[in-house]
Amino acid sequence: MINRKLAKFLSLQYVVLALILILAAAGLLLLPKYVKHEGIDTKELLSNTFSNERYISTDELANNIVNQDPSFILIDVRDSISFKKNSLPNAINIPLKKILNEEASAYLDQDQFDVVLYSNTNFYADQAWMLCNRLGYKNLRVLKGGINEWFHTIINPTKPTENMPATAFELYSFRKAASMYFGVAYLDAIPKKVVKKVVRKKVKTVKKKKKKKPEGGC
Amino acid sequence: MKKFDNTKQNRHIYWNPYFGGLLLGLLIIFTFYITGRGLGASGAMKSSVVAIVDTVTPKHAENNAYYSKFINDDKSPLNTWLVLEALGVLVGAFLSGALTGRIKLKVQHSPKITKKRRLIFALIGGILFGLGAQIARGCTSGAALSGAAVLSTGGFITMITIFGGGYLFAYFFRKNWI
Amino acid sequence: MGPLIPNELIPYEWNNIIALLIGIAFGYILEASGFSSSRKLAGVFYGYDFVVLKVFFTAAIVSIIGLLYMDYLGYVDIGQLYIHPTYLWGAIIGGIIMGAGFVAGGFCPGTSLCGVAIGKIDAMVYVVGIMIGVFIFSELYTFFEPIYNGYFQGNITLMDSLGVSPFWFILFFTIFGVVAFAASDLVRKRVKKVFY
Amino acid sequence: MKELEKTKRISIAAILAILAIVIAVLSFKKPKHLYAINTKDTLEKITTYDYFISLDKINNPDYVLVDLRNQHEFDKGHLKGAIHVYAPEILSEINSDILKDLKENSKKIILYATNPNEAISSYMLLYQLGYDDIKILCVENSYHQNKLITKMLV
Repeated sequence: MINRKLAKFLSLQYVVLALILILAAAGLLLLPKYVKHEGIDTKELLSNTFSNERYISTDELANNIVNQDPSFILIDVRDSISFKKNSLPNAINIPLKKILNEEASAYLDQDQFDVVLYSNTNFYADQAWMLCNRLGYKNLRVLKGGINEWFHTIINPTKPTENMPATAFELYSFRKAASMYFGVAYLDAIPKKVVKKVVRKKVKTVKKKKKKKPEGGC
Repeated sequence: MKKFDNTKQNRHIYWNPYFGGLLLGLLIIFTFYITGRGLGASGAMKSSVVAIVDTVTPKHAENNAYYSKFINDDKSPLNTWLVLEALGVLVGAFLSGALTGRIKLKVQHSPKITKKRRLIFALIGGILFGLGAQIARGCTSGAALSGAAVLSTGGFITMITIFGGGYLFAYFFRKNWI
Repeated sequence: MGPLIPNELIPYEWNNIIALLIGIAFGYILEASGFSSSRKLAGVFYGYDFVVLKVFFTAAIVSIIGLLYMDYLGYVDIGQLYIHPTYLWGAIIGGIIMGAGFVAGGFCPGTSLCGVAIGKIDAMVYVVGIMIGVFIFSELYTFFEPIYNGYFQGNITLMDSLGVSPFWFILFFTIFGVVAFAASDLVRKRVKKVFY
Repeated sequence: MKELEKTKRISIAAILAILAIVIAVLSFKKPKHLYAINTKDTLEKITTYDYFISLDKINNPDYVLVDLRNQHEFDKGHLKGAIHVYAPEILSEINSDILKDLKENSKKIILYATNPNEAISSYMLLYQLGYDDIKILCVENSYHQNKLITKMLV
């Protein structure tokens, strides 16, 4: 007698277990469909966009170049013609159209170097920055004002008038020294021994190991 | 249910298979979640064979197309994920066997056949399985189970053909089991 | 977050330790479910003990459902996981040979390791057999190479080859599994009892 | 088959599993703002499609001017009929509702800030969120004795 009752109870339990399993599988069907989006969350992108360490000022960049700081790469997002005309020393040219290509990602998607994007103003550089940031590339920065700003401030800095504060004078002298470093000759400068312009050796970018694809198999 | 007479021999009580299956399923999910790959077993045997051949005749291992795939000078062939996992399987099985008192050096065979015949068929089965596992690039736990977990077509084909093949040849080996 | 180690959320050095831990859990579950006894394993082919079918099917169903839920909720990205590659004839011919090996020897590599761990000499012989099989394959590799590398269709999933949505597939697969479990109990009642 | 009779553990495990699934699904909030277009298409579109609009073409009933500057600048002076959406809070509740119903009754959104360089990042964000009918006013805003002067850029 007990065996039959036990067997009936057991089969009831197994029916319940089977139902739980089918319910879990069917539950998948009831979930509302939504397209999984590519890239980091929009809120995060927004906060990155308006965070202050997104831009790098021309003075800061000039300071880095003068001190031969090797930890960053300059990437010009303009097309190759304007890149050949004039660009920053040791810059790499990745036109905006090719920013998402495979070989471009070797330079952008790595965390050994800081990446400084620039274009004439920071218009196209911002576009490149937004796309790369959405894909989760790390430590990208945009040169504030781009090449135009670079010329206005570093290559021929505006002479501060007398009533400007002392800091403007210090800034001006720094900028003048920087421009001399970049080969701008000044008439009134006493011709002291011209510092041999040390051209920074080409930055050998260590390609980041490909994101580790899970090797598997048995 | 007739009471078994040889309770001592049959005292080991196993888990409910559905409980074992559920835990195995969760383990596969956990493995994929952490390492991005599934389980495996025959890969460990492959690595050990490669290691043996590499130590015994390194020259031969170098120019054989198959061995050279798994030999790289900085790491010994035994230093792969699967070999460690296989060691874990040995430890885990020993643990479970010890807890339920199943550790005993013996040959398990059907009363109708001799121990020698059982060992011979185990060897033949092993050779066949080793060969098949290399051709299909995976065994039941590597290709079939882990492949099925991510709905890979190859995984399902392997699972179907393993059990299909088994049922196909079951008639020929029935003397060993029933 | 997706697979943690490939996404560098867990440093790569942990890979080996995790392999060991997973192996221990895998071995424990297999052995506790009775997969270390070859006669219990062979039962699936002769109908007296369907433990292999039950554990195997439940594990497959639970893992598919689990991964699909986690993929939906964003915890794991199935696209980054290792999908077993599909070599059509390699899988078919290899599968049939493995099936024969399974029914002849009563073990598969994972379960044979469990058998070795608890002292089964036939399991040890089986593992030696597997090694010999691998050795034969490697020596005759040039002969097996066309099947081994041929008919490669990429790491495709059932969605690509059958064009069915994964949710519908897993529902049918689950129902098929439950029916198989019920059928296996009926078959076991009718088949001659085997004590082991 | 004595192991089939031991169902205590499997029942508990099954109930725990189904509970875990139910809790995970209920606690899951679909992310509110989803990208509507992936990065490759965005790049293709922005390098070909012209997103500028000049000052004289904006007197059209279904063009809506959106000022991205902060509240203070907006109060000091803004273009006629412009609504104020501060750029860093573009995804906030109110702003996304405003933009959503602008999009519903198919209004063309024209963004402007002190200069196009400021507006480009908001433009990129909104464009990728699916607001494809959107343009940037290429204009330079400056103040002379706090009266707004908008200078047309070429």
